[in-house]
Amino acid sequence: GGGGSGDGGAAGGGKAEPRRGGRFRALFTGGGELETIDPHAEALAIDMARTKALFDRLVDLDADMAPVPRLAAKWESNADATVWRFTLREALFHDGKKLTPEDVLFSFGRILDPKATDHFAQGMLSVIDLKKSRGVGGNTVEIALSRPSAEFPALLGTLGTAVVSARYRDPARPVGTGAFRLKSFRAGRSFVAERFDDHWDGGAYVDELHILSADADARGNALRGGQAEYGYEMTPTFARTAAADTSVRIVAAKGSTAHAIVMKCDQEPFDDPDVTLAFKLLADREKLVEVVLAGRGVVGNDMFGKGYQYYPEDIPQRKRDVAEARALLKKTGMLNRTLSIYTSSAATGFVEAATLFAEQAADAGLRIKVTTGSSETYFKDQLTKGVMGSHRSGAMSIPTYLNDRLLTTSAFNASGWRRKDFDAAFAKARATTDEGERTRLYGQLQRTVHDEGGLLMWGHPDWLNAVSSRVRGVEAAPPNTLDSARFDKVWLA
Amino acid sequence: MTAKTPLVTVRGLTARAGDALLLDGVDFDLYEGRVTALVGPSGSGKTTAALALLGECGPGVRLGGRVEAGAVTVVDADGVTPEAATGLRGRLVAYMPQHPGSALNPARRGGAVLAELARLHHPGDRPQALAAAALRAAQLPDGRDTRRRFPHQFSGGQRQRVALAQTLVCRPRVLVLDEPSTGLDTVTRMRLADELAALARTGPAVLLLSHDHDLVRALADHVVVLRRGRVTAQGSPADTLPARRPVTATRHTPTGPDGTAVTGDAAVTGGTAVTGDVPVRKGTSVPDDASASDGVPLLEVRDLSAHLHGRGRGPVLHGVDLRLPAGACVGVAGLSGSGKTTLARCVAGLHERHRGSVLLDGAPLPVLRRRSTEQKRRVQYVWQEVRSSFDERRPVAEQVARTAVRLRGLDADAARGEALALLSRLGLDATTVERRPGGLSGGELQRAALARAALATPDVLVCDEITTALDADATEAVVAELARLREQHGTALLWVSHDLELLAAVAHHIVVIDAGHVVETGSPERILGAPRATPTKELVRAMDLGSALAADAPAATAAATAVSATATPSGS
Amino acid sequence: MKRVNLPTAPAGVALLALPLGVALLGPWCAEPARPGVFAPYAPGGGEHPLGTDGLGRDVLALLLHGGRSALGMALGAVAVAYLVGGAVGLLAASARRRWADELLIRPLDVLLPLPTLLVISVVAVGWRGSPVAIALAVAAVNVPPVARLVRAAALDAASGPVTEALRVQGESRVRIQLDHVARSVLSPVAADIGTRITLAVFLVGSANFLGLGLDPTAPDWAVSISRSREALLLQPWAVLAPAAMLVMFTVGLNLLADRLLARSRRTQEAV
Amino acid sequence: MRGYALQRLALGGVQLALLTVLVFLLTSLLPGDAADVRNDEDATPEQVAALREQLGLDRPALERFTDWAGGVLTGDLGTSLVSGGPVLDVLAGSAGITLLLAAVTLAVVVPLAVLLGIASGLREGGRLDRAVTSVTLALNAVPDFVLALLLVAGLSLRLGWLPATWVGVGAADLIARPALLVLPVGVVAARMICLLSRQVRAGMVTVLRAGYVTQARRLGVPRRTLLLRHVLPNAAVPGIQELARVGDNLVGGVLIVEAVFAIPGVATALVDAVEARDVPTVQGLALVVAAAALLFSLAADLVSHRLVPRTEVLR
Ligand SMILES: Nc1ncnc2c1ncn2[C@@H]1O[C@H](COP(=O)(O)OP(=O)(O)OP(=O)(O)O)[C@@H](O)[C@H]1O
Ligand SMILES: Nc1ncnc2c1ncn2[C@@H]1O[C@H](COP(=O)(O)OP(=O)(O)OP(=O)(O)O)[C@@H](O)[C@H]1O
Ligand SMILES: [Mg+2]
Ligand SMILES: [Mg+2]
Repeated sequence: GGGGSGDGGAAGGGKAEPRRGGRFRALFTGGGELETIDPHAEALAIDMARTKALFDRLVDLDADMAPVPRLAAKWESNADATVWRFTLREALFHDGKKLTPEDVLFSFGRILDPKATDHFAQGMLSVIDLKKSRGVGGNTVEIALSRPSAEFPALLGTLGTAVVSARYRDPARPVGTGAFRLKSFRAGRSFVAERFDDHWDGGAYVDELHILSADADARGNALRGGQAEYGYEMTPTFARTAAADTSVRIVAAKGSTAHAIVMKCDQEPFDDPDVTLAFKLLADREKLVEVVLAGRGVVGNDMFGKGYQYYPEDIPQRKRDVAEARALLKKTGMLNRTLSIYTSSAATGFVEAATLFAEQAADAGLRIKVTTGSSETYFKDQLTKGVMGSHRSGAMSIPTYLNDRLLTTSAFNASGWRRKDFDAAFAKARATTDEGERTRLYGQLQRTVHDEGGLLMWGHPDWLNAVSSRVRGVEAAPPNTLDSARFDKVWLA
Repeated sequence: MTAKTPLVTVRGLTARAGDALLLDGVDFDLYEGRVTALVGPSGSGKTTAALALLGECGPGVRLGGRVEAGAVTVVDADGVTPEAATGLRGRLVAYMPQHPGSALNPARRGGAVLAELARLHHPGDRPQALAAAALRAAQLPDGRDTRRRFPHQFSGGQRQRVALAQTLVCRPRVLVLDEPSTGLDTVTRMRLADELAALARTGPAVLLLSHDHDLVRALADHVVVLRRGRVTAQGSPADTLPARRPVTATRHTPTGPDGTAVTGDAAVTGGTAVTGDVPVRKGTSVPDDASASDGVPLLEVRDLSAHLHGRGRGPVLHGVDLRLPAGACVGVAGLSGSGKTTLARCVAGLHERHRGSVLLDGAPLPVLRRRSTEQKRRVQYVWQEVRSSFDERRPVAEQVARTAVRLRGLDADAARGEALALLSRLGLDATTVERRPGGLSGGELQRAALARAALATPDVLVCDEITTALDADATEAVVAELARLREQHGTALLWVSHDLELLAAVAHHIVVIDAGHVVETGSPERILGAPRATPTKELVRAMDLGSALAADAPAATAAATAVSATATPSGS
Repeated sequence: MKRVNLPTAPAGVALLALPLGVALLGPWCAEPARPGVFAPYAPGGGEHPLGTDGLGRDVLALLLHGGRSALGMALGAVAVAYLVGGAVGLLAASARRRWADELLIRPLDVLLPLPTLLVISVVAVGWRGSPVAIALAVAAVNVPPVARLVRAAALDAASGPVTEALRVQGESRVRIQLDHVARSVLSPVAADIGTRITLAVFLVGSANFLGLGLDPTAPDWAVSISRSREALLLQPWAVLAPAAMLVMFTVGLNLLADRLLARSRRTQEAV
Repeated sequence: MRGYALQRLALGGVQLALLTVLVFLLTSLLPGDAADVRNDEDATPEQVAALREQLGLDRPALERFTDWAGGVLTGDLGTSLVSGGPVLDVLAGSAGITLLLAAVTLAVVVPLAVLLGIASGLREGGRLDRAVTSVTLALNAVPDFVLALLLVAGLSLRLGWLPATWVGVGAADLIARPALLVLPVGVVAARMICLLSRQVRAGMVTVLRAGYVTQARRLGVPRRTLLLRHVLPNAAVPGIQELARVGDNLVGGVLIVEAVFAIPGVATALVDAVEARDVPTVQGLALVVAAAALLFSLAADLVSHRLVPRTEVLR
């Protein structure tokens, strides 16, 4: 399973009783003025950590990216997965009012507001037919969809889907059901929240939660200097340094996200699957993981979502085979060609991986030039620039990944993978209500990508968080899941 | 007097620079209340000897022998004694340097420094009063204006006196003055001499270093003559100084186009002064201005006004007219700060902020930047403050020779040959001029500057105080060289000088400037014999220092236009 | 007068020679450091005396290849700044017309208060990883101060009596400029050039350190320092070796500049 | 003097105006705009376009600039494209800390550098001079980013004497824990002290050899007075001119320090704004930083003008 274990298990230490009290300071990569606590506009990890403290979702994702109940205690759909009923828990908002179906419908309405350009869940939740959706009784909401979606509950566990009170207007004065209540927030700087004692899930242990922006170096230094209790997304090098330091502990979720080199299948020479296959055979994945991820990660098999729900475990791991690659390259006339790979330092490891891969490709007589571009606009530029590029993906469910990255209509189709039959097969899988059948269908889609696609997904880095030695109750979890950056269950020994 | 113990004794003083012996066993004493003069040709070692009294010497120079001042041994056989200087400076011995320009702090107002020095050496007395007395003694008007000026806001002669005032305000027991009269007009010089004589009577020993034999005669009780670093004579002025000889010079007189002499003297018209004389060419009397077409002078200045700042602010000259026929010499005289240098610089094309015109052969002469090579050759200029006009990084001879290369098209060797010949006629040997400017004495450099200009064989040579640092022999050499120039090339001279006697000898016509106006013009005989304007009268009366001092001048009144009203301090 | 008796000149030359030599000759002494050949951040010893960096590249090989950009960009930038700024400064000082002077120097005055950091970051962000662009940006921010310095020094010389005398002597403008004015400008320039190169090295280094410069895998010294700083305690040589190179270069440069200055002052005194 | 000051001020105004044009041009040369940057992988082109329209980025550049410039004249620095709030808020949020850092740094640098410079310049070649010269020379040669790294590693992480970052530090903490200031100020100050004291020393050495100092000494002016009244005013000029350039040094040094110690100051805000293509914020911050630097150099010019009045004579 993807929800691997931390270096010391679930960072629990002994089985001591949780203690209340204390101040908990968590550090995240900051986004300056871009940071927000509007739960529907959240984009950065630090935003999500903050909104997670203030708000709850109907549904969240577990370490396998499977939906787990939160504000919705349970759910069911009609036969063709076009109408979903969610039964709400008894929960109180920070203003003391009870959670009602109206709040849920208001939240969806707010998310889908066409005037709001920064509500990223808009695309995904556009299947909701708000006019036909309604509250049923005091504690049930019925959501109508415009097309069948068997994945609908999982969609509600993604970015920008938190439930807000119908009285929520000003993002600076959040009204949520979360375990913490806002005290102060300044974008790019600090966020202070206090425990909300009436939380439906029993509430938090720590009195005060600080979520602060700091870059990787500062996070490391602050943790080691006792100026913080939690650091999100630490580097493998820090993990190595911390091994010698008793005051800091690493909590690692195994192979949580994905790193890839993409080849654009709609462009010469990668419109020939033999070429893409040759490239995939050239990569020395172990080496890439060892160097780029400093050994903190698992080897990838050219498919997204290793360990997640719907991942086809039966497809054999692809191995390096330079001879075979050479043969393929020769056959396609690619030997001694010079290609360039477009990358940037938008994410750690991009340039490094590209450089290293270029080095490995040279073993088969391929020359690959590494071109670095602007990091701020990289993800957009990559779509139009170069035939190869760097690609990474955060943690998300496999259907979401397929939907967002591999359909003809996907905005961020990094590998230029556009096939009508693939789109159709996906639509069919999504509408399939039988879980076994759906798993099989998704598995087939993944296999196609593995064999013919332009994704050279070489590794899944461990997700490394660090806590100071006093901290208990931090679970190892992939990002974007329920237990990631979740602070209502942490306590200080 | 011999009964008195000397305040300063100098015995067997030597100074060496490398192999050269700058001073060779110099002996002299200074007594309270007595003025001792150190005279000798330029480069004989006067400044070097005077500095030794303070235990100072130039770079690379070693002192030997023995110097005692008060009870302190300043120099002994091993050179300068380390603790020597501290106690005696300012209080016991005060020195006024030969080049006062660099001795003034550019960042401080004159008055502040004076008050500070007064407070320092005479804490009991009122500093302002002492400062005022020192300014007056140095012949500067004591006013807020003078005190608040920064050094760069004074004329050359004024700066000299500011430095003098700083020395005087210390009221030391030994006063060493290195060429105090250079750059002073006769009136000021006279008053200064008067003041120094009075000062010496009140106590301090004075060591006077000067080329100005008149001043020495008037002031000194005892004269030490230096020649090539040796004392060649000591005694009273009458015994030691050569007899006062008149300046022998062939006067520059205008020449006609055919080279014949033009007689008559009113080649110049003054804005205010009117002369009855008219220029006469070839024996024919021709009306002055009306005949411009007929007798175009070589150089003509018409209605020239000059100012310090843009748009006519800070006027220095007002409507000056001047005519300089070929081969003539026009002398420019006037009190210090009256605007002589400014006039000279306008003619040379260096002072660009002016109105009116300068004509050469009737054609307008633009500012220097727009002059052709030929125009540059025809008009040359010798600076008043020569030291700053030489590039301190290159040997003097090389700098002098360039003129012939650039303006006369000679090749480098020929130019160098001519330059060395000219320099040696002026008394500078080849080894001296191979040094850089810093290694030449003030007088040596002054002659080199003249050589630099003369090498162009100009038609008009503008000389701004070119003999101030020269002894009689050197002056004679200079005058002779200028005469040669005229004979061989018909060069005309515009000669700015405070030395009226010299002007009388060389100039065929004299212009007197006061506060930027021409107040009088005429032949030397007339100007010196029957001056009409008040400034002229004063200048002339003060000319012969001896008689002037005897007559004394309690009458010398507020006419002290030492700090001219034209000058407005620009910083504030 | 006594003078600073540090072993300045030889020490300066020696200090300067090492980084310069490494920068110039280094690329010929070793193959470019290949990534992934060794374990990342391996400590020094044996085959790689200075250990490896985060990409498993030999630090020594990186060092040998990283000087060219680290010093080259700075030196190039200062050279360009002096070429442009010096020319503008000399031209402005020698302008016959005041408006010509103003026209030349005022636009540069406008650039003077432009925060260096802003220019560098904009250029570095806009032309990510281009050494030429960064060097030009560093040059651009240096042009105004250089032009002003040269102009002031030249104006001092050009308005002095020496220049007047040369003009009266009929020396050509070009010769006055080159011979006298440029020579008088030389000593302030010599004084300035040492500091300016140091500043340029630091500026380029800072940009790279902040991730605004070359791409993060470049062997450049400053990039190496920035990249390996997280491993300062794991593999100190990855940071200290390039840092030492930079420091040696600047110390040597300053020693030498001080020495030259002292000498030029002495020759001026000893006439 | 007053005329000179007014002239300089007027020039400063023109400089600032042209500067904003330049900054606008520079930032518009950057690839991508705020709408491109603000959206990550998941935004649809429609969303980007909508955002662009909402931010007003679809309007012509000239119009955006004139709008902004008009606002500045009325004291309104515009609206941040990122936060949607006034640029003034961004400024207010970051300027305080930077100002404090700069002020403390200057308060440390100026007296120390002047003292060191005077002391070593007075006895050129003496033991103190040699010591100071060597130390400043060496320290001056260490890039601030290296110095910062080494100090943090040594003093904070190894020895634990001083805090290593400012993460989570508010204004109140600074007063309670002045130790926070030690490392950042030390790093910025180190090189500035070196630069400044070397200038002061050089000024001292030159002036001590000038004819007027020799003459003042000859006239018996005692050491103290000589130093204070005759030497210092002239010797200070190069130092003050150096100080005028300090504005830029300070910004550069502060940026490094802000990056290393995670200090949320102006420099960080500026770099963030550039990366986010938040043009109004970049312009506002650049304007303020440039104005500060201008004022600084104006003050330095006025002081040196006052000290050595001759400077005005040069054209
Ligand atoms: N640093 C030096 N090295 C070598 N020779 C020097 C140096 N300084 C001066 N001299 C020479 O020493 C001689 C004496 O110079 P000094 O300045 O004492 O002359 P002076 O009598 O004051 O002349 P003047 O009346 O022209 O001022 C001159 O010939 C000069 O060239
Ligand atoms: N920068 C300045 N600021 C103020 N006044 C000045 C400045 N330069 C010159 N002056 C004044 O201009 C007047 C004319 O100066 P100029 O040098 O022409 O006098 P001069 O007749 O040559 O005097 P001297 O015989 O003392 O050399 C003087 O009164 C002087 O004080
Ligand atoms: Mg002399
Ligand atoms: Mg004069």
